[in-house]
Amino acid sequence: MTSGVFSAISDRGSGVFIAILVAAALLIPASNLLLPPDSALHVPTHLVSLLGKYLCYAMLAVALDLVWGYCGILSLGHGAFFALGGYAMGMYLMRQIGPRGVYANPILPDFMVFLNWKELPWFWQGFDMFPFALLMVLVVPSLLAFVFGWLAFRSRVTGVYLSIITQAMTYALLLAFFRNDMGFGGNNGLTDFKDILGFNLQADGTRMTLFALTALGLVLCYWISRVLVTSTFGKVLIAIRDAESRTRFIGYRVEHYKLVAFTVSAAMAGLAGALYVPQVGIINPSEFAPGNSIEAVIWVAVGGRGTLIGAALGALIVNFLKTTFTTGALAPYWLFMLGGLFIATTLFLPKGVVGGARAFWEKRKTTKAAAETAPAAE
Amino acid sequence: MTRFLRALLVVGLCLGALPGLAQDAFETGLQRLAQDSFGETTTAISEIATSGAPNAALVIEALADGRLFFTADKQIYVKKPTGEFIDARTGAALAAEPTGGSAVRLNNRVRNVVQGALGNLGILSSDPVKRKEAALAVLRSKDATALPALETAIKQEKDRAILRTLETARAAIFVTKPDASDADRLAAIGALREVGNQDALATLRGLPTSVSAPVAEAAKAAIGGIESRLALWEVVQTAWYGLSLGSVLLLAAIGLAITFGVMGVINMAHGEMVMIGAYTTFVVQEVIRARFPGLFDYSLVFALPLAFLTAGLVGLIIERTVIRFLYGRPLETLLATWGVSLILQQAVRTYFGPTNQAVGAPAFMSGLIEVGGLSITLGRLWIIVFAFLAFLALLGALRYTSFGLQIRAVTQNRRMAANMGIRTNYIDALTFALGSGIAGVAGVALSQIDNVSPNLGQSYIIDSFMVVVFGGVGNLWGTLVSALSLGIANKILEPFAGAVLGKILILVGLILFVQKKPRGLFPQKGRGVEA
Amino acid sequence: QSSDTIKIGILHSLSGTMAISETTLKDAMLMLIDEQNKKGGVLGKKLEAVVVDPASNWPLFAEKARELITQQKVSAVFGCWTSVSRKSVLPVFKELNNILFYPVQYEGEESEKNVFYTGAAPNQQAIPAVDYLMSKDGGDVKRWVLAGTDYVYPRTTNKILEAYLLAKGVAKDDIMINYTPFGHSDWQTIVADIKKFGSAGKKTAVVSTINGDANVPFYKELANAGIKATDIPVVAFSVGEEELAGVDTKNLVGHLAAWNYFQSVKAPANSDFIAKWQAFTKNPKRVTNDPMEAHYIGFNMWVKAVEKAKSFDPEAVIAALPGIEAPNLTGGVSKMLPNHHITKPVMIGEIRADGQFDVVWQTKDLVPGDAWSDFLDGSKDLEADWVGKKCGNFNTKTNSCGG
Amino acid sequence: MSVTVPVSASLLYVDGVTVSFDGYKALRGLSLYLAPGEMRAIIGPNGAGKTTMMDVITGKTRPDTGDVLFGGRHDLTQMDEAAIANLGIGRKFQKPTVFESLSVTDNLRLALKGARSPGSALFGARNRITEDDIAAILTRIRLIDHRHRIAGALSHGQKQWLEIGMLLAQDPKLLLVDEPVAGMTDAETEDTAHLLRDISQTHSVVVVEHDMHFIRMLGVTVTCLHEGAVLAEGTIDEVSSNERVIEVYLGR
Amino acid sequence: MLNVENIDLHYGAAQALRDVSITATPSKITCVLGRNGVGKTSLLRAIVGQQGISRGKILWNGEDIAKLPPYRRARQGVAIVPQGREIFPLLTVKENLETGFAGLPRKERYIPDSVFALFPVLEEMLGRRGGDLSGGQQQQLAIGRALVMRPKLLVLDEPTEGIQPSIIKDIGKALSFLRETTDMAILLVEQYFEFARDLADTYAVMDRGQVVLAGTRSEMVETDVRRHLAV
Ligand SMILES: Nc1ncnc2c1ncn2[C@@H]1O[C@H](COP(=O)(O)OP(=O)(O)OP(=O)(O)O)[C@@H](O)[C@H]1O
Ligand SMILES: Nc1ncnc2c1ncn2[C@@H]1O[C@H](COP(=O)(O)OP(=O)(O)OP(=O)(O)O)[C@@H](O)[C@H]1O
Ligand SMILES: NC(N)=O
Ligand SMILES: [Mg+2]
Ligand SMILES: [Mg+2]
Repeated sequence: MTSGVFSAISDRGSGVFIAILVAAALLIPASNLLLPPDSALHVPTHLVSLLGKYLCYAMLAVALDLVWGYCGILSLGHGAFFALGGYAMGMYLMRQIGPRGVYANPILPDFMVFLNWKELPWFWQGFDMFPFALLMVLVVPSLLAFVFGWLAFRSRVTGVYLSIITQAMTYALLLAFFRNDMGFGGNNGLTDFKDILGFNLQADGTRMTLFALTALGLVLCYWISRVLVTSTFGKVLIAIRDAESRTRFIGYRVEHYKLVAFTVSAAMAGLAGALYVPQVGIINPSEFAPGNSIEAVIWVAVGGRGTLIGAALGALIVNFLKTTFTTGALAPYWLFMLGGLFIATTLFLPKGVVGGARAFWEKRKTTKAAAETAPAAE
Repeated sequence: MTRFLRALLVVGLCLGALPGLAQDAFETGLQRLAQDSFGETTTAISEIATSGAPNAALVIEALADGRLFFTADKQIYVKKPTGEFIDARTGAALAAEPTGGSAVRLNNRVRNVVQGALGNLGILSSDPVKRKEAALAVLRSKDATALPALETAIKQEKDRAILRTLETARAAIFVTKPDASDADRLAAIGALREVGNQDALATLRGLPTSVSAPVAEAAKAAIGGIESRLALWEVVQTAWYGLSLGSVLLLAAIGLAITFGVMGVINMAHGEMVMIGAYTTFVVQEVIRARFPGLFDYSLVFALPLAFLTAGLVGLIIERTVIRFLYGRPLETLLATWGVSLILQQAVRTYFGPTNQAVGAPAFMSGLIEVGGLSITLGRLWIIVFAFLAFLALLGALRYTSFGLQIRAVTQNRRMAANMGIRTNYIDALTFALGSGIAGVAGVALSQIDNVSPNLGQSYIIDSFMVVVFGGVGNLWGTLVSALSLGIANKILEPFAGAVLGKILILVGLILFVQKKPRGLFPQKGRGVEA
Repeated sequence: QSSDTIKIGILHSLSGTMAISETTLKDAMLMLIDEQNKKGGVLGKKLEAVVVDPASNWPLFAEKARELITQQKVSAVFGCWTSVSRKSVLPVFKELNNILFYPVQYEGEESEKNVFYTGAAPNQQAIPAVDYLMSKDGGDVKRWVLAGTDYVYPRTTNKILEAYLLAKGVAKDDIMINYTPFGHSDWQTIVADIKKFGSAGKKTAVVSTINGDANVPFYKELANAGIKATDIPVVAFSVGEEELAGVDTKNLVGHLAAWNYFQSVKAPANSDFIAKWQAFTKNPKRVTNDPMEAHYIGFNMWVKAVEKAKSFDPEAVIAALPGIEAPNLTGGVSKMLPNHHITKPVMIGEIRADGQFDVVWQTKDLVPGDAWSDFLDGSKDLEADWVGKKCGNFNTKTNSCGG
Repeated sequence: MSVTVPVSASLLYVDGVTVSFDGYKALRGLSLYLAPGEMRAIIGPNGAGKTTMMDVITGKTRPDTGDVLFGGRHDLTQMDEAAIANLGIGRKFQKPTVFESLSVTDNLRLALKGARSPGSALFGARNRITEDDIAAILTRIRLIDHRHRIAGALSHGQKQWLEIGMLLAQDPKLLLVDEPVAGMTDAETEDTAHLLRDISQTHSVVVVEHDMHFIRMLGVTVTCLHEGAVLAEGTIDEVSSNERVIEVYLGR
Repeated sequence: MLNVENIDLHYGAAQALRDVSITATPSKITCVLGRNGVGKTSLLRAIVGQQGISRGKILWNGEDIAKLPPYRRARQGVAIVPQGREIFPLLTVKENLETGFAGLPRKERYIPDSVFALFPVLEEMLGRRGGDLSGGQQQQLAIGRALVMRPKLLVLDEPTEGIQPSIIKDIGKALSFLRETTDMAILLVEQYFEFARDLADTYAVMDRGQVVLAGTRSEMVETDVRRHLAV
């Protein structure tokens, strides 16, 4: 068995996937910035921001697939980690506005001024520094995941019970962040950002950089996930998924494995959220909505649970269709199409797009092999 | 005209005296109504009410119902509930509706005065229903001019309940009347203390500040007494609210306890089944309104079976076309039923429109009864009763029928069940239809207290899952206990934490509770579960 | 895209939680555009509506706004309902320099170059409503319940109202503030609390900034608990004809709403509009409401501004809009102010048994919308003027323009 | 049976263990002492509590009363399943349970002795296990030709063997083997007996079976449980001629 | 009378049965022997309908039941005692037994006394959850459950697995008793050679998905059979 940091992505699927993403990270911004707008190869800015957004969702999907696809943890609250990462980034961007806010307060964000806050709450301290904010992007979601997971896995909360409490978690956070008193801008959230690290967020150059970073971020998340799942660690995760108590009886500390996977996954979701916010321009509590987390689960299912690439692909497909369907004459009927797609996927591609494709190839391979060799029955 | 004089007039009216003066006041009153000014209308009502004119009651009733009209040339006429028009002044029937008439408008201030006037006029009516209403109207308006009539009425009244209301009304008037004597006041305070409810408290608090010390003392004591009594009742009231909220949660969740709890389908379309039930109610009411208006009060009786059948049929179709391919792959049912839910929502939105639909409450479900210091709204009471009936019916069906046994056998081991001769297809379809049908029935009840809109289902789905899971998947009693305890916990927290924080606390509490009981309140036990 | 059509973006949710309110606005816009085309279009060009569905999803609003402007190349967008959706598209409109007409009453505290606010600012709805209730006609209210959904619009509105009431001499004890989550559906406790609060012997009223979905159960509970408008009137800022269509109004007669338009107002323009609307939707019972009127005004203002600028170029139209006047549906003429808000009449309506409103009070003149509330510390010195000062938040104390 | 055995002398010391489920007493003061290196056969009627006893030893079930000590000092009643497994107690379940979606090889890979922390599974030694390391076991359990198959696709008997293989891979100090030859042919049964005898040279073993031929082949002390307690103990001949054992277990 | 004629069975691409034929006659016990993984269970699955066949016929009293859904086969009198017991874990013992009523006419919906006579432990444990029983108790329950169906064809997949010796003897007696007193056809898959040999009227030995030996008990040569069972 080969294993290790590089061999994890040495298979053909990973190679193609990473190559496409790296190429996208380089070529798309280049074409946008260097080619004239009327060139056939020019990728317009709005398309790039759209793709950037999809890629963030794809990161979230990969993170979710890591815990759901390989470890059987159906998290219905992954949107919370995404949103927390987003808020951490949003707070940084908010602080960057400085005195350029409508009330021209050098310290306080606008919403605090107009709700009569006198000083910056303690939890906003430090977010004016990018490295700190970046750290928080990873630390806050993974800390929450760690504490939550530590409690839940130690108590052996599994299956739907775990799903429901993750949902309760994101729902509680939704309600909490809605409250203006929390100090995160209530339901309007954080918005009206100006720049990041001194670069104007609206400038094409910044957008392209963000896009490229997102594509590379997805590569990174994919890579990390692959390392996790192709090592024996991943086998243990699958063993846990199949027969949790059996895994304990051969000496594995199930809760530790789950905790590692869950925490890493939350950090990746947080990173996705952080990349999402500057590209979308707003972060608000609706990102905590349970429906969002369920949607993320659905991306994974559409693409193919337990395939990582499938999860990413699922996020891209579903969101691309959503974008397409919601414009024009069909706009009032797009839910029919999306709903139909979900049903069709489960019925005709039970393992999702990637799982289905794999099964197809395998079947072709084995029928060929079976045709050539003697009976399979021993 | 001073109040005293007006009071006198009422007495006169009762004695049938001073007819000439009365007709004058009536005339001026009517003229005022044509001015289309709230201030003038208010004055006019007093004038008309006290005029003693034979048409006075008719005119004021018409005004209250918005059936009194005036024209530009100051003709005032009444539209009778039967549809004919009569001249307000003479009472003569009109051949046709005068042209250019517009209704005399009301606002809340006018409505208050109208109410008082109607009370004064109706308090001596021979119809006990009218008398009761009038007595309540006087109690509300606390109009001192009604006092003489009130006294007369109290002397004559035979019906004990009405008498009580009349006496309370008199007490209320004495408490608020600026020039009442101390003796009257003290007696009144005593009477109100007896009554001891929120309204009595409000009346007592409205005591003028200028009263003498002993009266103020007595009032203070009475207020204190009522307050402590009400504080006690408040505990009961909170429990009642909790029970009521719990029964709503139970209703919403109970169908899911079948499709998810028993069958294991992560049924994201459950909420839409509830919605279908609610829309069935709406359609039934529309048909009844249009075709058989007399049956309106029975609309829910028709809606119940229809909602069960409609939602059940939709459930059946979903099961036959989608779910049946997914047994043994529970997680994928999430994806498929999510798709189903999107389609159903949008289908309803496309067909009925995106806005709320009005579903009315039948008479037996509207209103409020007071039991001690506890106010019970009838609508909620029925929902509680209904939730429990539905629960018991379902429990019985699952526990004590062979259908129930077959459902459980199929869901525990579908393959083996088939080998035992159980028609698994048939059972699956019926079970899903049953769960969906029950959800539809819940929709009928929920249409009484919530929006009937395409979003209805979405607002219950999360709560429903929480209830079922918190109770322990697959245990109906768990669903019951969990719904009620979530309802009551919510209502205990709400008063001091607020609705938002209360809900957050419930969610956090739930998360922590599951650490202690990782398989819900009533976990399924035994070797079979862990394997 | 043929050069003789001009595209107009319609950015209203057709699915999700907000579809309930916004779908109507999409239809209203389609009708207005249709009408305009029948009149020959604008500057000789036909208008073409581009409908998108942002699905009550705030980031999707931003995405769709960008798509409308860059891909569809629309000349203006009519859209949004919630403030957060507006906030999420703001950066897009600023970046791409296009126009958004926003038709819903909101909390104020904003004035952007690219946005034209045709709904009410708090001074055009909340304050007059409270004034009315304090008057003799309104019932001489002395005690106040400010009940709202827990989000920015109610929070801000209530903050403004609280400051206003205190300034009017109302005691702090006579104000009760209550917030509920979105979609709150169990109102038993709160209705009981209101009843209790109202039994202190002083006339009490409820000022409701409860949001859409939660209203129906709220009113159903009010009716169940037997609270009549004559006891404790409720004045709402988000309940119009459309919302009432979903409630049995028999028991709600006399409760109030404050708007700048009611369907029941008798004016020729209004009758005409209602007739067209019912014909357009092929539904003789279809109601109109305030945000529809706001779109009506906004759209006509845009047409006039285009004609004045002789161009569809957003920059030119933005410059042309302030000062443009357009008739509203209640007999007056509204004017676009330099702060990008408009003048509107304020009306108080009482609910009738048929689900319509009876206007019981209205301002004599049109009230100019105020972007920055005079009752909040942070904003009382701010002023918006896109004509002279070219600034949305000019501080009159420091004489400088904010960011 | 009232032999007093010094705690420290026994590898496994089960004393006075009682377990009840909803009032039903599955074990009633069961005592069992196993010397280091000993192999013990356990028989007893269906429902006597044999599997429950293994559940108690491996931490799956907490006893109501009684002591369970391992190696004279580890109190197994206070430890969880993983900790007990890591002490060196391995188990084959009565109903074969393998990781159905992993390959036969991977099932063995996970079972193989060694560090079990997430770190080791991620970057550590566990990733350097090669197929050759487990080939011997695969051959021994005759699944070498099936090594790439998904364990879920094995027949019932093949799964039994795989579980035995996993137990071998674990190389525990004490093996608890619950009905290893159920569903095996006579030849396989014989083979399994050989296998266990080999293992018992270096390991302690507790084996539960109903197959008396098999028990006889093992040739070790036999304990017969009945209604949650020890009914008889001794050589196979002693036990199988015990009247009570014949009455409740063997039949006439 | 059961006639399985030339069936093939596949799991995906892998073939588990090839050209298998076997018969089971009323009042006779037919025994199938074979090593692990040779396809015994697969054959039974095909008969009761748990697994579809890709070729051949399954004739039950002359009718081809190969396309019938499992519940129809059950209602025609085919009952199985599966390998691995497949007890309904959360139903009580009584309820487990009662699942056998599904295909019975109303008047036959009771549990025959013979079930309790054969397995007294079941009567003691009527109220317990099936899943809580010990392995051997579950095996007894599985047999009892099949008998409740009043089968005409009883298919047993290693029914002695995990059962204490005395009860194995009882099961043997019970099967002989059923053979003698009813016209039930019994198809028994067994590893336990002596048990099978003592019971079987006819037998078949399988290897690698095929029937390699078949015949009546008198024709059976132990060494031939044992050769196929050897490792
Ligand atoms: N979780 C449980 N709940 C209820 N009863 C249980 C539970 N676990 C075991 N039992 C009961 O305890 C008794 C002992 O069961 P156990 O499985 O230990 O028997 P066994 O000796 O292994 O039998 P077999 O030889 O049949 O496998 C049985 O009667 C069983 O029904
Ligand atoms: N669900 C399945 N998917 C794929 N292959 C399977 C499946 N079930 C069994 N097989 C394979 O089919 C062949 C026959 O299996 P079967 O279960 O019929 O054997 P058996 O003779 O009953 O063996 P045992 O004595 O171990 O029970 C085996 O090679 C097995 O690995
Ligand atoms: N602007 C509003 N009503 O959210
Ligand atoms: Mg056992
Ligand atoms: Mg088998």
